[in-house]
Amino acid sequence: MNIIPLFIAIPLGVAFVLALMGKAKEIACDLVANGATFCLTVLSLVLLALIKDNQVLVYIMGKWLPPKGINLVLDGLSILMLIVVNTIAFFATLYSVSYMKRFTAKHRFYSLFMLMLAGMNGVVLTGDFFNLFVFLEIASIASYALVAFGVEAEELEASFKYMVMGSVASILILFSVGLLYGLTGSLNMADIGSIIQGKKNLLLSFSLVLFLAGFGLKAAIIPFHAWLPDAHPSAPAPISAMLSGVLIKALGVYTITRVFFNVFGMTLQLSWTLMILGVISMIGGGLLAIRQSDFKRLLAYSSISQIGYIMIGLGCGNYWGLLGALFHLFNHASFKALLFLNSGAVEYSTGTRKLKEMGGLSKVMPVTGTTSTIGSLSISGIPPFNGFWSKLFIIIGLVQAGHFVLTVLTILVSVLTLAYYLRVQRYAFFGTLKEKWAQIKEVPTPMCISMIVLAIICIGTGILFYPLMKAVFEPAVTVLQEGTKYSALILGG
Amino acid sequence: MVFFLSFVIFLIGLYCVITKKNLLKIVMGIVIMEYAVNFFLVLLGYRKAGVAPIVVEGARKANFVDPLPQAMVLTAIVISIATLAFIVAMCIRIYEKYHTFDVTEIRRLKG
Amino acid sequence: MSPLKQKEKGMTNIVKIVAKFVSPPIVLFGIYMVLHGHLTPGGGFPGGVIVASAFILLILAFGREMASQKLKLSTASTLESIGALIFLSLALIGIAAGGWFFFNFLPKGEPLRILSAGFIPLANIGIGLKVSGGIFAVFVTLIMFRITTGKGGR
Amino acid sequence: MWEIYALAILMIVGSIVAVQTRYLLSAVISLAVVGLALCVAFLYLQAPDCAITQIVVEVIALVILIRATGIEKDLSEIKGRREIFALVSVIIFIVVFAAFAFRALSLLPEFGSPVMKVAKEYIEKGLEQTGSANLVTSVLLDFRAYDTLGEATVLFTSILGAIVVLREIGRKHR
Repeated sequence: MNIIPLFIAIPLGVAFVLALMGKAKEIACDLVANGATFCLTVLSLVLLALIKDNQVLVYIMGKWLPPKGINLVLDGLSILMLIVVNTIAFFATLYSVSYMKRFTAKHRFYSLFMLMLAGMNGVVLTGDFFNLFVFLEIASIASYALVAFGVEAEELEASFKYMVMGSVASILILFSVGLLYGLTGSLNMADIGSIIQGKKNLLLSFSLVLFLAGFGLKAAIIPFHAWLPDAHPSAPAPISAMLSGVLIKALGVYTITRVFFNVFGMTLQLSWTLMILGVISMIGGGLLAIRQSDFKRLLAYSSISQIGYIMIGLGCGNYWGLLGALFHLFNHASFKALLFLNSGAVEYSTGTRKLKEMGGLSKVMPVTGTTSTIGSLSISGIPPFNGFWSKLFIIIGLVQAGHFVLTVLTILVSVLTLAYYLRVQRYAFFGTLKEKWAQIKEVPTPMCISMIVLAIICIGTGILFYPLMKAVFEPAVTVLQEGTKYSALILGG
Repeated sequence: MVFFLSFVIFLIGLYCVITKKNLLKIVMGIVIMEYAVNFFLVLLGYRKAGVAPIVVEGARKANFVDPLPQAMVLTAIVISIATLAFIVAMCIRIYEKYHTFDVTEIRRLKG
Repeated sequence: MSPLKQKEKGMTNIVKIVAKFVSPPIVLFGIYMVLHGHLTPGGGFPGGVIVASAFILLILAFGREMASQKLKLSTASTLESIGALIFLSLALIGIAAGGWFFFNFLPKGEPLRILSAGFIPLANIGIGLKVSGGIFAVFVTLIMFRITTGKGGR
Repeated sequence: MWEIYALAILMIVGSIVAVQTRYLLSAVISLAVVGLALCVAFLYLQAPDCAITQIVVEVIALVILIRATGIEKDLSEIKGRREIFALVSVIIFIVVFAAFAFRALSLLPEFGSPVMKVAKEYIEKGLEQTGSANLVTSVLLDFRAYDTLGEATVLFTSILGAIVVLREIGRKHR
């Protein structure tokens, strides 16, 4: 039981210590940060092994029973998110060992990274609305600082834009939490869920609208997406991987899922809202991505498009739709992190992000070239890779629910995705090698290792999707399908 | 009704963030929104003829106002000053790079 | 003309002397507020800010020179980290002593005395240290930053 | 409770001035007026802890903001190109939002009689269970101490962020 608070305590403690390590050698900071993220990854896998039969663990802080105190909730969905967050974080820190050598103040970088990780773990685990807000702010503020880490003009501009929109989102969320407190007199999610169950009034819809706007801004669904294509490319590559792969999901998609499914309960209007927002994001993100000439910017727009897939799956609401959405969430974290790390590797070696200036890079950078091909094929949904299965599940879900127009659109956008990733491959990695890139070398070993392992994850989850589905995703889907039974489960035990 | 007045302050802040072109004005809009939310939360906890939730010698039980929103507001105030300090640092750095606070001139990124 | 834009030397003698006399009581008041957080309004956060504001007053009066020589940024951020670690370790001791994160492991004591309320006074001290260090650090960072190429700054 | 209404109206006026004035320094000063009115309102609403924190934070915020406005020599606001269409659509959006909010907020429990589902227990048993006479502190540092850890971390994060953003050299090689 006492493992659960360690997910917050370890990164926080490490962050506070790392901030003091200004005079220590760089290698010491590397070791401490990598050790911490490795521990967290192992711990999240241990938790997966410990919990059987859709068990829900409730950890009460300071021995105060909810709703008096704050509780942490560990169910299938939280474990899934913990595994995603901490695994990607480990590969990002491993990658940073070499990549961040070009920046100053590495210990502060790791410290901010750990704070962001602590914030995300806190958001994923908490069962209390105000606590959700507080940890959301930790993760967001750390990410604003990390986007601006290079302190170049463009990075600052992107970070400022991100920060303004992020702050507005946080304030909207806080206002909505206040509304719920005024209505129910409680802050605990399960308690609020049990009080408002079955009720319908304008105040609840108002609070839902505020939550949707706030979390939608964090998740960059399309009417709220303006910050993402600037912020994600501007950050250092490991941070781009974290932001696109994990942060928008932990802060946006997970929170929307938790609040809508488990606290308010899904209704027909809500599921249509999610699906419409999803379709707009999916198509809009795809169409914007195909016109980009900057490698990282293209990846950022493609993130918006893929988040659209997840929202459609969630809105669809039946077993296959939810399974597909959660599987796609996991897969997108793996291949988008991989692709951003690839783009970072290309930038590390060549110093450019323009697709037209590259060409034939897989001859001089074989590891980067191969892994990026695997990532591109996965994200476009080519059969043996993991992206295929999750898109297939979403499509099965849509067909079962009878949304044929949406099915066709989903398949078309999948083709569009293939098109722009083929374009990336053709411009950057295949074709003739330009003369000025003849001398460059493959990136250092730690960067290679993290890219290779992520590529193996992409293939592995594609082949072994069935056991994974049973072990990891089915408990999570059960949590969502049970919906507002969440309250009874938590307050009961 | 007084709840709505606090929401009006919130909307003024939102208007400022959306329409103004000066970085510091945008920052001020965010600060105004934070004030409004804090005001709203404390209003939620007020009780008619209530007293501050501090036990003094002699009167152990009294008509206390709700302490929970006050604790929330304390946290929210700290978060707002933290955000403000960071965002001002960012503004100063942007000024150093662009020599202006005008948003319309701070546009090196496309889109 | 804002006082921050004065040259390195700071303000006039009158301000300097007044600041010198006023700042110790301010620090004292801040410490009082931190220690009585569980009995009276106030607590770790406002107390910490008040302590920090005393030093900020000194810097405003004496100028940047003072900030770079006597009141160092590194000390402030060290204090901040230590305060945060105190608070976190209180939470972790809770696991060891009572089995739960943030378990209030100390005896509650007699109400309305200064030594009561378990670990709350200790937590207040930790937060006070953290906040005073942090607010002072961010202030020093903001005023020490000079815009090298801009028309303002120096 | 006419004082609360008066203070709320003062805050509205102050924030309108802060938003609309052309001079940055006057905007900062009117923002400080709003903060001060908020502090007095906290006192009337029986929230002394919040009032103390608000006033000290207000002072620091004022110093920080004046530091930022002090850079710009000509304090006049840059005249934005008036996109009438955008302005009108923003105003329509805000009016619709306000109307929605007005109807929704009237469904809250009446001002002065909160639900206090959880708070009842804090008030009745807070002193015995935590030993702290100040119930706000008992909530902040015992019942919900985990939130306070988060709050302290937010402050830590943003200060670290400010130090990072203001460091002179970001990248080693050009």
